[in-house]
Amino acid sequence: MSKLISLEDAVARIPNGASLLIGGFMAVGGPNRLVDELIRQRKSDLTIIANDTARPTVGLGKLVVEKLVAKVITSHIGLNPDTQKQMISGDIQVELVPQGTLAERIRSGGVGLGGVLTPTGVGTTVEEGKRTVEIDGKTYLLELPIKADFALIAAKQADLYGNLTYALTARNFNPIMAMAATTVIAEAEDIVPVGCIPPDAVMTPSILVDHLISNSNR
Amino acid sequence: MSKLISLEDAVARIPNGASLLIGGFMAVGGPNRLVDELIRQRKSDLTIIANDTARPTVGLGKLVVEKLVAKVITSHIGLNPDTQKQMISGDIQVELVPQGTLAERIRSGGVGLGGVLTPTGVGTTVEEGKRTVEIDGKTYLLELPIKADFALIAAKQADLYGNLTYALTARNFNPIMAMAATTVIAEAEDIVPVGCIPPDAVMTPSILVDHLISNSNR
Amino acid sequence: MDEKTLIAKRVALELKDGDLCNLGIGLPTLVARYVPAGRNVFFQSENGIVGMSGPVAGADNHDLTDAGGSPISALPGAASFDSALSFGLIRGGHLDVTVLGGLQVDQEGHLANWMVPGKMVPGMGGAMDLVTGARRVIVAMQHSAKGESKIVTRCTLPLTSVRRVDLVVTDLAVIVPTDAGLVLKETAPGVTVEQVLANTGCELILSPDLRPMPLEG
Amino acid sequence: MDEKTLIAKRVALELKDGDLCNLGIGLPTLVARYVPAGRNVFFQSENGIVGMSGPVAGADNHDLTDAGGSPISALPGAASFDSALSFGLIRGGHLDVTVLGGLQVDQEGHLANWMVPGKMVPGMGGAMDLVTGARRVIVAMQHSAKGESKIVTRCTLPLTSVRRVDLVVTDLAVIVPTDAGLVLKETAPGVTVEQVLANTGCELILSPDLRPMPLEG
Repeated sequence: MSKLISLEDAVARIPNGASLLIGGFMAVGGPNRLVDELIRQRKSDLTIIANDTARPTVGLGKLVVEKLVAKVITSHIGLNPDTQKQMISGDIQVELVPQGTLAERIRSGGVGLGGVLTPTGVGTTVEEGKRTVEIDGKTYLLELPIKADFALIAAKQADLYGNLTYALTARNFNPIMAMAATTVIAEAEDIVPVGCIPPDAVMTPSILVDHLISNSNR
Repeated sequence: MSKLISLEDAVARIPNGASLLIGGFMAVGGPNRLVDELIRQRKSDLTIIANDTARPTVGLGKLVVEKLVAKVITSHIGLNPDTQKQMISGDIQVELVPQGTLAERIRSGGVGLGGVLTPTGVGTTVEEGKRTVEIDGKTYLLELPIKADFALIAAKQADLYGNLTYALTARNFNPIMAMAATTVIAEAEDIVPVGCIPPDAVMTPSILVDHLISNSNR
Repeated sequence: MDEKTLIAKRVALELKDGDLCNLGIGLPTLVARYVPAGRNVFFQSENGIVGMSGPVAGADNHDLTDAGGSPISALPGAASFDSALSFGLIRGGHLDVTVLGGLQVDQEGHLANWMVPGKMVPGMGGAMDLVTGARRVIVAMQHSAKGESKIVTRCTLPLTSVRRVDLVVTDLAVIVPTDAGLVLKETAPGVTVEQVLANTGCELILSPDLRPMPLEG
Repeated sequence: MDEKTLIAKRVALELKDGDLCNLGIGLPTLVARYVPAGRNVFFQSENGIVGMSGPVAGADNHDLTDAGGSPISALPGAASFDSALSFGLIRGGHLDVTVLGGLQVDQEGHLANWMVPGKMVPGMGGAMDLVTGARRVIVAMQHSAKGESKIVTRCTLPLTSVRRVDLVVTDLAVIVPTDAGLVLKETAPGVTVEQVLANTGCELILSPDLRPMPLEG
């Protein structure tokens, strides 16, 4: 029943062309070991769904610099000039999504909703190509769920079942992403025995996590 | 800046005819002191939104027995024969909502969505009178937000700002209800000084709570 | 062995190692007692916990109950959460199996289990989300009630979902709903095919590999 | 006092005791330094915390940063949460005030602050949700950039929201968008009404109670 797996084996399961939900906010709470291993194994043509593309030398920003990314769905690319450059040259397709909408779309995917109605983006360029729904005279955008092949999650602590906790602002997108992927791979700063995380402290229940990166030889 | 208020004063702010979100699941995690005070002050003609109507002698089930409730929006009334009796006699209007849909409707109200699309209830009596939306050939019900005048919340622990924690299955609807009301009143088993609840343990941030019931003379 | 135990034992064989499973109140609750040795099954209670276990005498806790409000306990590695996440697990396809009681199951595999108009209107609770969202839906019920079969051509009671259930386990038989109709897969100990057919309110297709119901894994 | 400090000080006067406030990156961040004494204002960082405060030297923590990834600290009573809840607070009307930078504000009170087509496409981040959901939206920006007024008849840059902002504070003036148009309420120290008008790209309505900009609460 152990979900422990080596970093190398975990990433080997990810094919080229896969879609990846990647936790973190400016790489804070981002799965940096998994990202580095993606680069080492030269996984390419990836679709990345993440809050932002970090900075060129940090976290998933490096995937962009290494030209491993074909498409990004994100709310912010302002601090990674490489993303902007590759977008303008046509090497990366970028879908910009308001941050709160991105969170709700990922959550929708994870909790089995067909979509949500949000007031955010009505009357702006974000509305283009989307259905609108009017309720009591107010207009909302119909925003559709996002799911991915894999979610790469960074936790503060994990138990051997895969229960996860996150610390402070490193939580961000990790818990909702852990619900929205076919396969969930988590890395954790600490791994503790089952029972060491109290039920009320668990932020991602173990049954959502498929693989937990071993901390051996770290 | 203290949010402490006496039980009596808190309930005195609730007018007859008010709509109340009431936390708890079969009264576990229910605001039992607030409910008892509603009865003592004979607040009537209430609209109650809650997971269930508990049992006749327990928690908010007593509000029904005392004939203080005009309408209930809930997922389950099976263990309170009084609710069923008053529904059949026409004394209480009952809107039955699937439990997961109830959770999402309340959450929508709290997080400012215009509604959500759910597959739950499609093709059943729950569909009656609702808009449906088709996405990629699959049909969803458009379920609308629920908000209320007041939310009555039961916490395990509160700090003096109003940060709240809940224990085990007593959490249930409390956190989402605390987002979906104009005025949020919380009671807590323990009240602790500010700083005693670590940021990661907070389940309802203080800024959502308007009044915290004093534990003096309890 | 009484009929409920029989049903619970048979259903328990369906649970696999690592499964997340939700048991409805009543008969389905019994299933937890008969999980085959060596299989680590996680039970969810929809009021907000994964890793629930039966109550421990002397350790009742007013913050820890099942969906009926009765005391339970929790195993090491349990996790608690709010109702939005609990039903997110259910609706989002993260729940491997749900076991629910039934009032009627029909030839299309539709389940009715939440109301009898004019008589009993408890409300659907979590049943509609469970049947809509679980990867696998198992109905655990008596084959007949008050002399009438609960397996019928078309449900006369309001449906719980238009999703076809995956397995029906009764005191007489195990039945699998398919595109072609209801397939009789197993007969209970001491029960003949003729007895099953006589007690069923619609046509049953006999499985080519029809067998006696196993009760041990 | 430089222009940014002036703007930040004036905006800070708008914050009330108990407010929940979100400050955009850049100039708006400065506002936190000038909250009038005696007012307990809670600052949210949309990456997941309420109760943020400025960094403490020697106590940087890689799990605690602002939305730009820079170290911050937290006050007693802070609460952390995920992005869904963070934007639930914003979109759900629980945020009392947001202070954002601007590229353009027009006569209808519309804000454009997230892209310059073909030149700068950082993405909207949380700005669209903030302007749509906050109870009060304050724009804090220079009155002009590169010799051109940022206050215009109609935004030529893509809008952040069609919601009208509530207050615009610049180095020259305080302006309130209304149904009738933009109302000039205050002029900065040493700045004349004529100077404001000359530096504004659209008509301004002079408030009957036009006054000098206060900088202390």
